[in-house]
Amino acid sequence: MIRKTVYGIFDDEDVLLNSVKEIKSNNIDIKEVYTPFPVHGLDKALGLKETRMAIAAFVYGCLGITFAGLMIYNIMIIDWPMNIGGKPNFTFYHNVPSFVPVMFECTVLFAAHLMSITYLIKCGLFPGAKSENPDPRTTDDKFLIEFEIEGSTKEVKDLLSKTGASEINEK
Amino acid sequence: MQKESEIRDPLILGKKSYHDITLDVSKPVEGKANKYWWILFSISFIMFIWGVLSMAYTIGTGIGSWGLNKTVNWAWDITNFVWWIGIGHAGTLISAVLLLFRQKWRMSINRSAEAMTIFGVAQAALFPLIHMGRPWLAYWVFPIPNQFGSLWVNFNSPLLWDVFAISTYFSVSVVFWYIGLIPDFAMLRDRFNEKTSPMKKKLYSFLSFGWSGKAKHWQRFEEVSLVLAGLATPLVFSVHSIVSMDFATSVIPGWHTTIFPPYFVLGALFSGFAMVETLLIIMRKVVNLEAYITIKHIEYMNIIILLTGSLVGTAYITELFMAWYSGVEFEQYAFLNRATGPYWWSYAIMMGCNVLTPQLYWINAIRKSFIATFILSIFVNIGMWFERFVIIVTSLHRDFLPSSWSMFSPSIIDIGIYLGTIGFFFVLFLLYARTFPVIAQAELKTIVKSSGSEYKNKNND
Amino acid sequence: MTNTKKYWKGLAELNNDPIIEKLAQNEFVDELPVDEFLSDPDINKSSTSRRDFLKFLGFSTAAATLAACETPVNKVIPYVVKPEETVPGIANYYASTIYDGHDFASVLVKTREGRPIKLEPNKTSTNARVQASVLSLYDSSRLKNPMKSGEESDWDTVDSEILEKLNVISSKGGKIALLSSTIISPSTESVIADFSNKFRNVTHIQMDALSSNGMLEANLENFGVRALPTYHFDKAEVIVSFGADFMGNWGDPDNEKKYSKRRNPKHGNMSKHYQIESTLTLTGSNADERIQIRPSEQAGLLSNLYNALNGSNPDKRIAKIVNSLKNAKSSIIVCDSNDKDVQLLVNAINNKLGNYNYTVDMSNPSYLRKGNDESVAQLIADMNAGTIDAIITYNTNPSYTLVNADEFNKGLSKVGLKVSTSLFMDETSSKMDYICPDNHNLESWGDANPSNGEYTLMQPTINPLFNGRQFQDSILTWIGSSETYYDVLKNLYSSWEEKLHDGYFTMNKIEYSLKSKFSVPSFSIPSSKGIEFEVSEKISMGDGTQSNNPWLQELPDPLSRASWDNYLTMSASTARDLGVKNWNVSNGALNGSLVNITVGDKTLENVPVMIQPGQAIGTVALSVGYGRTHAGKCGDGVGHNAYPLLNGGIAEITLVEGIHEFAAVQLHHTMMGREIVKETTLADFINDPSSGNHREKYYTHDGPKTSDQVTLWDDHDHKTGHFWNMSIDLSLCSGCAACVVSCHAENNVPVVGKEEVRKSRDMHWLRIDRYFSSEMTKERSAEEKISAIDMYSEMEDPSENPEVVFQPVMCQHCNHAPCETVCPVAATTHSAEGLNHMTYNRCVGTRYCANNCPYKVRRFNWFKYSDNEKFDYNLNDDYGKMVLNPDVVVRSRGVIEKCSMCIQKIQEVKLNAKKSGSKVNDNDAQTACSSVCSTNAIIFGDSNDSSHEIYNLKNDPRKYDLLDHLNVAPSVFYQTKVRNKS
Amino acid sequence: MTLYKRFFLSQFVFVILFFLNINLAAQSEGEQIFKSNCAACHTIGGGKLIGPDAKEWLSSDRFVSTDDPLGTLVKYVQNPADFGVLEMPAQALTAGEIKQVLDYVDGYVPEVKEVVTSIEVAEEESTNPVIILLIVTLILFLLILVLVSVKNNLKESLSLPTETVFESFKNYVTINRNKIIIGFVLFISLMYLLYNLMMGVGVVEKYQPDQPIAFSHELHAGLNGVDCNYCHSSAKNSAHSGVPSANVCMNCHAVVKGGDDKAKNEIGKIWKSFGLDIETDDFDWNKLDTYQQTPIEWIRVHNLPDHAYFNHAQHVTVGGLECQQCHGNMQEKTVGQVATAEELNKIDYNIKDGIEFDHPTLTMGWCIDCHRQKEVDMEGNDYYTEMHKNIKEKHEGVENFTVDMIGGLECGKCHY
Repeated sequence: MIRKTVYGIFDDEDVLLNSVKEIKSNNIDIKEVYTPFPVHGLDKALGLKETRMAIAAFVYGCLGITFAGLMIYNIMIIDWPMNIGGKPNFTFYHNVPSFVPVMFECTVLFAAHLMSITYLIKCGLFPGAKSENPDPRTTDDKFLIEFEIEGSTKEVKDLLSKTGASEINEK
Repeated sequence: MQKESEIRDPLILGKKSYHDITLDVSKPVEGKANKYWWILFSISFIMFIWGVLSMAYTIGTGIGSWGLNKTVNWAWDITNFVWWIGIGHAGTLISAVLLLFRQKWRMSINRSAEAMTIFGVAQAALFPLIHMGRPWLAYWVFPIPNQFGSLWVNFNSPLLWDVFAISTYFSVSVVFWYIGLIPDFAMLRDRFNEKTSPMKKKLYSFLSFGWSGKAKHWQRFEEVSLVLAGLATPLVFSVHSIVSMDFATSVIPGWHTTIFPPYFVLGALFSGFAMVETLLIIMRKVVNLEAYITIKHIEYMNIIILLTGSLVGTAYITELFMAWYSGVEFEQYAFLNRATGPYWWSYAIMMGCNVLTPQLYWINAIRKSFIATFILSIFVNIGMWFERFVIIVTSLHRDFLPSSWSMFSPSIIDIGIYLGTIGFFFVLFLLYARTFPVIAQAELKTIVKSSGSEYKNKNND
Repeated sequence: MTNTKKYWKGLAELNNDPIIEKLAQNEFVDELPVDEFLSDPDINKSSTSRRDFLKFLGFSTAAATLAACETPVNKVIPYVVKPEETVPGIANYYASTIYDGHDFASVLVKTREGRPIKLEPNKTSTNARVQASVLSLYDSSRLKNPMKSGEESDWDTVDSEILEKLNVISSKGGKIALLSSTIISPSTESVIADFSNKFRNVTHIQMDALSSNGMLEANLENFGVRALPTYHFDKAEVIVSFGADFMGNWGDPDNEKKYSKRRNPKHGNMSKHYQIESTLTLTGSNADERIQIRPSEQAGLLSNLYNALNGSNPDKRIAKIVNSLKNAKSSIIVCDSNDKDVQLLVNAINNKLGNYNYTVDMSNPSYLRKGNDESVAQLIADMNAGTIDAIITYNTNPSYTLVNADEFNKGLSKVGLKVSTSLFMDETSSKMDYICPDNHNLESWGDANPSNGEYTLMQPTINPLFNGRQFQDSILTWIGSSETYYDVLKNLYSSWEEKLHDGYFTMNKIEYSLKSKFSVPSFSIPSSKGIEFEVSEKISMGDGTQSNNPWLQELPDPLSRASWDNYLTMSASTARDLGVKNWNVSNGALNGSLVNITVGDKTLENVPVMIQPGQAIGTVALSVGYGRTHAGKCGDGVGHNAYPLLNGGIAEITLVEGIHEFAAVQLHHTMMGREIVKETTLADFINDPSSGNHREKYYTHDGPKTSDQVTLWDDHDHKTGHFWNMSIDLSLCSGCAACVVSCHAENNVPVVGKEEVRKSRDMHWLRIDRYFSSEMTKERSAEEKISAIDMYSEMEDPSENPEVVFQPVMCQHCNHAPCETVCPVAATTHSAEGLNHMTYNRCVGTRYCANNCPYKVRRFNWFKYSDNEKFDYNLNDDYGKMVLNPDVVVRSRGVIEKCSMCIQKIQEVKLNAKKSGSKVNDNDAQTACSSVCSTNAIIFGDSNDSSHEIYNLKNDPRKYDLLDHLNVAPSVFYQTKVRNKS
Repeated sequence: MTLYKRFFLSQFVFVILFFLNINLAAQSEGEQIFKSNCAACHTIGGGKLIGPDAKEWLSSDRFVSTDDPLGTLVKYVQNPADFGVLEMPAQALTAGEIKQVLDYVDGYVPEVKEVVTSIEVAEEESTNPVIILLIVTLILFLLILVLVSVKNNLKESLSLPTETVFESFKNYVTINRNKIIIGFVLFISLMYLLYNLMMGVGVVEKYQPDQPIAFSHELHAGLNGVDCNYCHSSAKNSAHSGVPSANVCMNCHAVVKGGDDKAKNEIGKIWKSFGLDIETDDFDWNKLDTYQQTPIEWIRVHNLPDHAYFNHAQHVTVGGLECQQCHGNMQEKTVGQVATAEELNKIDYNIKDGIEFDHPTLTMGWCIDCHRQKEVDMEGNDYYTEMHKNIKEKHEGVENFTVDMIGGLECGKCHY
């Protein structure tokens, strides 16, 4: 069976949102929705799972603070302890106030960078990657719903025009 | 759909559809530069070249080409460093803190403010490098394994904290900025035709990382933005706190002050917003963004300046009070000397520009005037530069032992480097204004309906 | 001295070494272009780095290494035949003598690989100029060859021509004058006597740049001996000095040492010192009470004093002195006057007070000044009359130092044969037909008899750098002697090697049968009007002999703290009357007005004025030793020549247009009411030894505590091994600055020049802060309800007759060092031995440490100071570099440097102890500053060693830490200054 | 030198080695003096070397028949010229020291010990690991080419479109979604290479410049058993180990002029530095001053940066290190060479002291490696007595103290 791709293009995010809800209630699978800006409520309407970026960031942050702590411990206490200004440089515990700033910065550094990298990888974004939006106008002012349908596309097309799509294409 | 109170003034003026916004944002990139741009760019570029030559001379001959001496070992270098770092604060604050507080007015200005942050921090980062006696060994401040057995850095040193703070702040700011830029680059990419402008198409394809605006991506995008904002907010505060610790953890009277961290952060916001105003008032003219950068935006920022200015003034007075209250003669003399010593004029400029002039914003007409705001923002920038000068030079030039008291006077190289960084900053900013989407259009589009004047009027009908 | 130091024993080696070794007596040289060297007699012309034994750290090598990724090829050139006593890497010490006609010192010369690099005191103490003289050895403007009519020549030509002329003169009975400095060398006297015998009509005239003729003549009249007395300042209860700067430039080099013996309050018998003078001198600044007078009043006041001691009413200014003298068991009166009658009066007073044979010793006189003004005047007259046929000058520069140099020069042109033996093309040599350059002290043999029965020997520690010849050998050549001067010298003394080893000995003490016939000339105090002028002498420059020595030029004057200059000193009120100003410009540097000054018929134009607290009102002074025209690249054109005004008198001063830029290292002169130098009086001290040593207390939950008891952390262990501490006794420190030069020499401290010093970028690791008292005090402001702003602004002005304190400040080696904590790359860290280590090669140059140093002792290399045309001093000179200490690295640009407590010396002492398997001896460990401190103000040692003096000093009630409220726990501490005043 | 020749030589000198065995046990003073002053020319009962066999010589009539044999010997040793012996240089030894030597020679019993009869001769092919890597890469690349051509052949037989290696590679990358991972791996390897490159900067291991004289340590220190300190005499007292001055060489080479032309040529260079010709001139110690002296310009092998202060005496005399611990088995090499850390790790002394170097020779890390591992012998040196007591209290239960525990890691110990 040949799969067909149907695009429904909308001019307004509110119309799109209604349309998505309508389509969903008709148990039609939406392959993807392309929008020029984040449309609030769209993820819920599409039934997308909550993203776990924040959790990842937390884990990365923990990694960062651990890394910084171990690094400083190794450098200042284990590897080459020195008497610097009479500070208690031979125990980590006594000298820890000096180490707080770097540990904090490392936490942020790790969390921010690793999370962003995770985000880019998860979204398949990298320099030179090909864009996948079927219509260039989706980054301007058009909202697009993409379907991949086996068999008849009529039902979908009808539904789209009923819910206010300004343009319906099939490929 | 979001609703907004009717009495709020619109943040987008004129009849702007989504497409209009796209057009407005992409216009500077697609079109030719106007003559204002070229004039500003030429001036900036000349200053930049002067700065580059001055820096090359410094590295070639030695720090002795500056006006420093055995008593005042830091002067314009660190003044400029702290000043630029301060300027680099408003950007991330506008993006991060205002994002957390869901302030919609940030959206027109946050891109440029962040750009300003990055360019400002880049200028700031130059100074720790070139102020070193042996800048070619600057990599020694990083804990890199080496053949010295391994010899490491000193984590007790505030300068090392600076290294970590500045590099974290700079890189996180860049990431934050770039994550936001990706959808806008995608918009530009899709506006260019592969046939007619292949280079631009390629460039923006590359820069946009293949962004296509999928629902899941947008969902992640929003969360990542939010988390980054959450991370950047304490980062902003920590960075300037750490910079202030360069002074606060020392023993020099006038430096050794516990209120420095909040005082510096406030000062940074103060100067950062002033610089944002300076830039945006220029930019809205140069790249025609009058509709997006409205008097409302300016007024909001003026209110913040008024607030932070008053707080900074309070800090100044607290310092004086603490000096007197401490009963330590060195401390008392340090502050007496600031106000009445040979550098009284710099103290007066600082007080005048930072404490008195912002109070004019109580006046409605001034608060809502582009011209007045522009002038006052320059005043604040000058005042904040002098604040750092006062802290650094007047504390150092007369410290504990009168036998070592001395003074500082800048050399032509000092001046060259300072103006050079200003030139460099504007060169970067002007190039940015011509090649980057200067407004976070994707985000802005989300508020067109709630805050655009056209829609507001429509609702009123 | 330690047992490990080797004294020179053999003879032949040094004398006979081929030239290659003397110049290249260093094992590790980069490149030694031997052929070029041997074939080219003018070694100065080759610009290679043949003596570049320098240890350089820094960019150039590193960059080359990085670029090529391979090691640059270094060569190592051993001796062909290694002199037995030289071991590469180990210093030898030789006992010798420094005498340049003005300064005398018995020294130990430290040599490394055959190069003298440092002088240490041996029998006598060494002052700043003696310390610096080792650099004068390597002065590249020294004459490299004998000269004939201004052209380089060779010895054969010069000798034969001179001899021919001398023989002609001698045969027709012509008159030959030999003009020299004071000769204290018995062997030289005998050589000169031989010369006189050979050429018959020879007159030998001795002259001193700053003459003591009046005193010598007075002593001749009173005692029948033309010599100076030896003063025992250590025995005197009351010391009254009329202008004599006996601790600085006047008299015996050991005066200061003796004086200090009775200035330590601990022993209770502290002497009382009055100074009556018009120009502030080093001695005056150390006095318990200083009285300002006009120079013309000196004689009258002495008369008045004499009369008062006999019961008449004293002048109210000296009433106190008369009282003290009457009550004192012993005293000394000294006076700097060069007037015979005044000195007769001084002698009479000393006699009256019974000081002879006790504190003032004429039976063991000092021979350091023998100059005779009359014979010099006679010589000039004869020269002008055309009756002198030949003149030979030795160790003197009359065309510069004579008050009537014009007349001398005029006379000189009428002399047939003019021979100079100067090392330099100086003012006199440049007018001579022939110059037969002498050798430097450190290249010469010699002896000295500084005082009755005391002898010292001088031996060469390096073969002559240039084609010079000792004066004595020149004379011996001309008289055709078969002996060398070395033979003459050696024959003079028995057990030669032993004496040479020690460097000093006692023999041939003359029993003088002194007559004592005193006369009492009388003077009245004139009521003169107008501004009086007198010349002064700076610690750094002395009589100007070494004015081409960059160390001395850069050495700040202890009193004015200005370097590279002389200037008219003037009190603030006199300056106000004349409309003369001193002011600071935007970078803090000091500027001053210019004046024209006329004294008698001599005028000096455009002389800068420095407002000097302590200069008596209505008087001005200008120091000699500057304004050289033929000194060399460092000394030429610095300052103005004051010698023409030597006789002083009423001065005509007019303000002229123009600004002078001073190079002062201290721009602020008072303590601003801070407890920096803690002071007390003797009476208070006897009551409570800790008086004046007030310590700041902090209020804690445990009650008030001193700063060192309030600490967050346990201290690091400093009990194991050594704990190096230094004590500086402010009662004993006279501010003589010998330590500063010594530090310069030991630690390869660069000279940076006037422009940089003016920018407050002097590199001295050790500085001597000088503070004047101010009329405004905190107490006064509290009493008179003066506001803090006014109080502080008035405190900035010193009194017109201030009390002066000196405070040597070097790195305090804080055990809680603020500098260490802030270095991002850990370039400065602390050792278990209590030293603050500065690792130059780790430094990236953020200068944060220098900012955070409360004592401001860290110095930054703003530029590359070595091998840099812009800093054309000894580090940019092939010869000048030879003085560098190879144990201390030459710092590259962009790094911080500071006092290391002479860690190279500490390490050496420790190593020697380890090698011999013994503990470090008490006094072996010395720093460059402590070893030359003649008053023992600076004591260095291991405070973990309870037998060492430093251990007691650390627990002394006078001990205090500078800025102790900071609790930086310095390893250097001070002892309060005690003044003997009520 | 051919393998055969070497082997032959080693057999030939076996006898000498036999008597000159170097044992690690404590040496008597007489033995020490003998080894550093005499052994270069004299054997004990081992026959003539440069000079006569000491044992035979001492029992010769020259001394035995005199009234005061010891006194004569002392005079003889201190100034052989007085006895008309010009070959032997005067020795700066005291009478007591000479007596000790005599005692040693008298009581000398040749210690029979396992002597390695053959000196290791095989010149190891020193192959650079980088070259090996390159070769492996090349082979793998060839393998890829072969496989691709096989694949293309197969495809052709199926008449499917073929692709070149690069197309294959490109397709692989594009098809495979793991571009980022590949990039990451590449990045990591690049960083690793960069890291290695940076770590190699300033490393001078195996530096062995050509010297003006083809001096062989192997011959002098190895075969002839000349004590290191004989030539590098200041190592015990001074910061520098010192390159011997030419007069030290002449102590032997005034007499030993080399067996073959090559040796003669090299030794002739020493003569030349006195302005003499080895073939025609005579060397006279009394005329030293008259010779036209030209120093020999050696190339410095161990170049420590100037900012690092190193003192030989501290390490040799106080620390009791053997030369080999830092310089490797110089007695097996020709001209001076910087030993590698691996080589040093195989030195017995280092194994005994528990020293293992992780950093390349002459880097700071190398110094530090040793300072962290070498124990300080505090016993018997009065300098340490007090410190030892205190430090034992400070570190309870610790018996042996390494250099770093007494401040051996402090910056100012080496940098000032």
